[in-house]
Amino acid sequence: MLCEEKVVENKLIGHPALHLYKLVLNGQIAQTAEPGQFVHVKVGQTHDPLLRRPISIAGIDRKRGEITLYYRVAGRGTDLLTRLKENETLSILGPLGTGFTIPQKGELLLLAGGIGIFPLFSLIQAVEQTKVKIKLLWGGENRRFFESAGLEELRRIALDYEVSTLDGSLGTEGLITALLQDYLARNSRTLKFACDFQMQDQHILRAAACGPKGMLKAVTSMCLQESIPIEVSLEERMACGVGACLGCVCTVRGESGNVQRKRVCKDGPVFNGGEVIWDEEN
Amino acid sequence: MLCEEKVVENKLIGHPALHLYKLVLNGQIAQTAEPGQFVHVKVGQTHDPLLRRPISIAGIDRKRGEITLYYRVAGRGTDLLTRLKENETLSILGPLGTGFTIPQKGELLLLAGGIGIFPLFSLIQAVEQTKVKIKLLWGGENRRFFESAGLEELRRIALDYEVSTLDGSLGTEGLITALLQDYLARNSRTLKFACDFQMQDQHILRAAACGPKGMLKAVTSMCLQESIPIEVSLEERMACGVGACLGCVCTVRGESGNVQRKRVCKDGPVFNGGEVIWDEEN
Amino acid sequence: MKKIDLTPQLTGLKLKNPVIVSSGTYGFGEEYVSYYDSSLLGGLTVKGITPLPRLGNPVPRLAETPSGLLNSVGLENPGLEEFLRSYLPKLEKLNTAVIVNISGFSLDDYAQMVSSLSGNSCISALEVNISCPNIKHGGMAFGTNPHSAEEVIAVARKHTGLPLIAKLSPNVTDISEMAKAVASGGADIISLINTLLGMSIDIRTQKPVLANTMGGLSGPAVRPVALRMVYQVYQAVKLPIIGMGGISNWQDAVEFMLAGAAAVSVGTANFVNPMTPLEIISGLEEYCEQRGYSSVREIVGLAHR
Amino acid sequence: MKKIDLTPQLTGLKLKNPVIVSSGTYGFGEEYVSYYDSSLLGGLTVKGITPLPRLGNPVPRLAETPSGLLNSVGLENPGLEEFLRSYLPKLEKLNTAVIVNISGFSLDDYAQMVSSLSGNSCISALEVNISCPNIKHGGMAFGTNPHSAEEVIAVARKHTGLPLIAKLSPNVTDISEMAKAVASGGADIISLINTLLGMSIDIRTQKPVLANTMGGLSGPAVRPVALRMVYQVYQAVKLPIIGMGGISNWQDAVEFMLAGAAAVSVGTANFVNPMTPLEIISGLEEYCEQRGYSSVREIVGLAHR
Ligand SMILES: Cc1cc2nc3c(=O)[nH]c(=O)nc-3n(C[C@H](O)[C@H](O)[C@H](O)COP(=O)(O)OP(=O)(O)OC[C@H]3O[C@@H](n4cnc5c(N)ncnc54)[C@H](O)[C@@H]3O)c2cc1C
Ligand SMILES: Cc1cc2nc3c(=O)[nH]c(=O)nc-3n(C[C@H](O)[C@H](O)[C@H](O)COP(=O)(O)OP(=O)(O)OC[C@H]3O[C@@H](n4cnc5c(N)ncnc54)[C@H](O)[C@@H]3O)c2cc1C
Ligand SMILES: Cc1cc2nc3c(=O)[nH]c(=O)nc-3n(C[C@H](O)[C@H](O)[C@H](O)COP(=O)(O)O)c2cc1C
Ligand SMILES: Cc1cc2nc3c(=O)[nH]c(=O)nc-3n(C[C@H](O)[C@H](O)[C@H](O)COP(=O)(O)O)c2cc1C
Ligand code: FES
Ligand code: FES
Repeated sequence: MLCEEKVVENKLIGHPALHLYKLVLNGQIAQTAEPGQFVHVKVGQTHDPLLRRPISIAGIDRKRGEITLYYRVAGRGTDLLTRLKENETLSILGPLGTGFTIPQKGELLLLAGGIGIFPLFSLIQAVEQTKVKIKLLWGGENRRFFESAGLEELRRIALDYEVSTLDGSLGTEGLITALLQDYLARNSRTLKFACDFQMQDQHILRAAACGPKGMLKAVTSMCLQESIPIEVSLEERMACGVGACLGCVCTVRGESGNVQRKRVCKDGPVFNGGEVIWDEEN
Repeated sequence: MLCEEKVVENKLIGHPALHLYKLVLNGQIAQTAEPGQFVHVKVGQTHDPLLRRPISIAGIDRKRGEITLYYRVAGRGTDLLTRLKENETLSILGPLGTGFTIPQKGELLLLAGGIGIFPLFSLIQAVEQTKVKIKLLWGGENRRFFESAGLEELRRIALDYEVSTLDGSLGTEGLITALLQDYLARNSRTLKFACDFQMQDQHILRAAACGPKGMLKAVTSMCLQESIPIEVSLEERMACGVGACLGCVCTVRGESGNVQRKRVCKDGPVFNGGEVIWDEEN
Repeated sequence: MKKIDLTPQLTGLKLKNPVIVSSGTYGFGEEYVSYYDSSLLGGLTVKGITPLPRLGNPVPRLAETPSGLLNSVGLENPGLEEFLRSYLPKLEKLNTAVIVNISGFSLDDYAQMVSSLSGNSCISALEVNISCPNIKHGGMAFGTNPHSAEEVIAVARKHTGLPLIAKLSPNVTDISEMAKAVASGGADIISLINTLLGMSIDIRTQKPVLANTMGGLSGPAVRPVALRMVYQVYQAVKLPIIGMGGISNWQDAVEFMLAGAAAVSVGTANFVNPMTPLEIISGLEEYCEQRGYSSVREIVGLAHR
Repeated sequence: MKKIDLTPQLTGLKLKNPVIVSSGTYGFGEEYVSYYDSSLLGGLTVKGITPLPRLGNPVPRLAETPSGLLNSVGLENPGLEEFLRSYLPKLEKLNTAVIVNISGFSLDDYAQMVSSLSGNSCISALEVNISCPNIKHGGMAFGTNPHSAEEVIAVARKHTGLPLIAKLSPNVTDISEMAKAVASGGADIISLINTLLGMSIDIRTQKPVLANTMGGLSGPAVRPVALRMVYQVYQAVKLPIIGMGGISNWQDAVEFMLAGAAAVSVGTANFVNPMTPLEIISGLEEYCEQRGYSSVREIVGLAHR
């Protein structure tokens, strides 16, 4: 869908040095948006910057017709976005892509690296409506980052989470992989059990991850080793956002073992972690 | 000078369909600006549109440190300008160019075609401080145009003016050349007299004109025929605005009769009407 | 509103209107169907096909530049056979003229592809891409030398009765010479431009942004170059021209037609505003109407007067 | 702050820092003196000089395009004699390296100009423009054929001991070949790119916007093409390169140096922000400092690793 959405809110959140913004839009997108999908945003009025910018849908409020996006100012495009004022309109293409599977039973392990938390917000929102138990492991730089990027909100909804920071200023010191290792170790007996009786799918543990490529690669292999199915949300530079240009591909192993390309924008951004070939050189 | 001026006001004036705006800026420019000079305005934040846009200085208030610009939305650049809000800053190069001679004695005949009136506003402002008598002849499309482009203001300061409209909806029906012809006919005896006694320069009549090229050419030849010295303000597409690129030249006949180029941005925009070669083909 | 005749004059290629979408920017026609009815397009050019399937280049394949886009997709495509089996039947249903863009690495490649494709009634024309900058062999090499360009087109000509479009590379000293070469090779139509070879470097990593180092520049940035080449080719040869390169709105399309393009093609602009082709169609119609033309053909080449 | 050695490595041409302003975008050095002290520049290239005075092309000479500028100034200049008499003495006072850009219409023209200019101690280098797209004869014609390019440079070489810069046109199929040609002609330094040939049409008048029909495209739009050519020339020849084409800030300058430019030159960006050259100098300094380089020379060509 190509539409003009109205800006309800566009404001800096958290510490100014982190340049994180919350953007709430009112319009059509909310009606069909699903967790893990994204929108493709026209950030300027002229030919420079030329391309739209992909931003994940972090909140969906069908009743109000609102979606929430969180973005970090990364360059010229996102910088232009910050100038957008309430009641102005924004040209949006979306909702785009294939999002997360919403489990209806069992447990969902969420793995977020830095601002990789943003698309997971909408997943949390959706899963909260089900009986699925959520556990979030979230790695970030330091306490300031977490306080800026929405930790309060997770506390408010009493989500079960653990965080790690590089400098130990909050939670465990280290990377998210350390949190995950711990978690897997603590739960290995239960996991083993669930695994052996997979038919009792209320015990099934699934994982969903979003963050930098290196982290996704690591957590995927850790999860798969424990036979935990994992979905990963990938990022890639995009032009069309709809699957037409083949600019944003990732490499996957097809069912017959053959190497294939898939389009992050259309076939993803969420992929089955097991199919992704992380270190493609070709 | 390259400076960031603060926007005091930026608003549509007159009938919306004419897309005329008044822009008041506070900063350094006002201190040195002279009537007939212009500023070179950065209309966007990115590489598109690339170039600055030249806009005449229509009002100078040294006390307040304010200059006033009037602009018509002509394309993408001026359209972007309309979005500028109060208290935002605008990158300005200026004051640029060589402006009008400010007569200290005699009479000044002003000839304006359409929005060619804008640079003349600052000239009027300056000449009002002197003993010089001003007569304005102003041609435009119709009554609506005049009511939008500042006629009220001229009435308020009780300026001696005549207007012509293409459709006769205000003043004389026809072109400014008709007004000028009339004026010259009515004044030919006085003019003849002043001419014969040019040394008594309190009687000297000078003209200053701004408007479309065709009009400037016509009024220049009419004035010169009556030996009225005339200054014309030219327009040309500009890149640098400071004389460095040679993009904006006009063709003039030098004192020794040789054909030369002059730069509208630096040597002009105001030229001695007599030196301009209007139909250059080379 | 007077009815304007929108059909362009393109030797043998019949289109409803002169607005085509460009190869590589429109997939195989499926991606934009939810945005508008593709049958409104003058024609649709599919992603470049090669004899065998290709994975294309590694990512990053895209880099944004001022008013431009660098891409190094590298002709990722399912290959001729799979195209015929899986994609062509779907394309047929779109009810618009289908132009198949082909690339090869040898003369035999072109001969083979042209022959296999020619049997299909749902293909309206073949566009021979001798100008892809993103592959090591073949591709642009054919398109920067007039002799090999002529040869490729001549081989293709021998194997098809379909309208044959030669797509030229802008990365040449003399575009007129290239146009003359493909004209004598037997092309019916010339399309131009493909992308300009460019690159971008990440100053943080100190490496080229594109995994493939260089890529093809498209978008509004290249429009002045594309327009100039259309203008030159119009003077050099009698063949009809499909103009492209940075066309983003109807005004741009009019510029290209005034320069001599019989039809225009929209590429990168689809990414920014998918409705661009339709907006161009109605803009062209209105431009003609307001100026009293009864057919878009009347404005072709007017800038040469 | 550690002191970074900013002097570039340019055979025979000694500059304080690697930031030059480009020919045709800086007049004869007078226009920007009120904005900053020109002695801060690495060097200043004057508007192209021809043997005789030229009025240049009629107006309009300028057309804005997306992120680009078309110009068809057509080498308006006072001619060699007047340049030596009236302009050079003033340039000398600016206390920066003066590079004189020259254009001719025959080999003799170049020989004559090079000889007359070589006697002047205040000229730091000669830049031979074999790439101007805005004049009918000579100009770009020399710069699109490797043989005549080599010849022009060889003739110039014979008549001067000054550092000789060959300025290349981007309007060629193979920039490496041109670079090799001017290298064997005896150039000390290669500068590139001059402007890309382009055009623009006014859809209201249905005529080209520029009175001269075509013009040269410069500005950010051409940067990816310019950068690619610098990268290619760096691989093709050993000569130092002055990189230009769309450089608008220090990040762009770093890109060009990583691609292989020993120095950079700022053209169109001066029009948008006259302070650009100075901002680039301090940006380069900071980039080097933050990354632990002690000289800007260390970053030249790093993207080739
Ligand atoms: C599916 C998807 C979802 C995303 N969701 C979010 C989100 O919710 N919040 C958020 O802050 N960011 C998100 N991003 C990243 C965001 O798109 C980039 O930060 C943004 O495009 C940078 O644009 P810029 O103009 O500010 O930076 P520039 O560096 O000026 O961008 C230059 C070019 O690089 C591209 N680019 C740069 N970084 C990235 C990147 N990481 N991914 C893709 N393209 C990039 C831009 O699109 C542009 O074409 C997402 C990216 C993808 C692919
Ligand atoms: C010395 C001078 C003083 C001027 N003073 C005023 C003024 O006080 N008020 C006002 O409304 N306009 C004035 N103009 C005209 C004004 O500069 C143009 O209308 C404006 O540049 C158009 O830009 P745009 O982006 O809106 O239009 P576009 O058509 O998008 O502009 C495209 C390009 O053409 C150039 N261009 C288009 N029209 C003109 C023109 N008439 N003159 C010069 N360049 C043009 C633009 O600068 C730009 O490079 C003046 C022009 C000059 C040269
Ligand atoms: C992502 C992308 C992929 C492309 N793939 C092809 C291709 O497969 N075959 C081809 O002939 N041209 C290809 N092109 C070139 C376009 O068809 C077109 O010639 C060029 O982009 C200029 O037009 P534009 O500026 O409107 O995009 C591709 C362009 C882009 C941007
Ligand atoms: C208005 C203008 C005039 C120019 N005149 C000359 C010239 O006289 N001689 C020359 O070698 N290059 C000339 N150039 C080319 C520039 O020196 C430079 O090579 C080109 O503009 C690319 O750099 P840029 O994108 O930074 O402007 C001119 C460029 C412009 C924009
Ligand atoms: S961005 Fe075009 S295919 Fe994904
Ligand atoms: S605009 Fe550059 S010389 Fe006048």
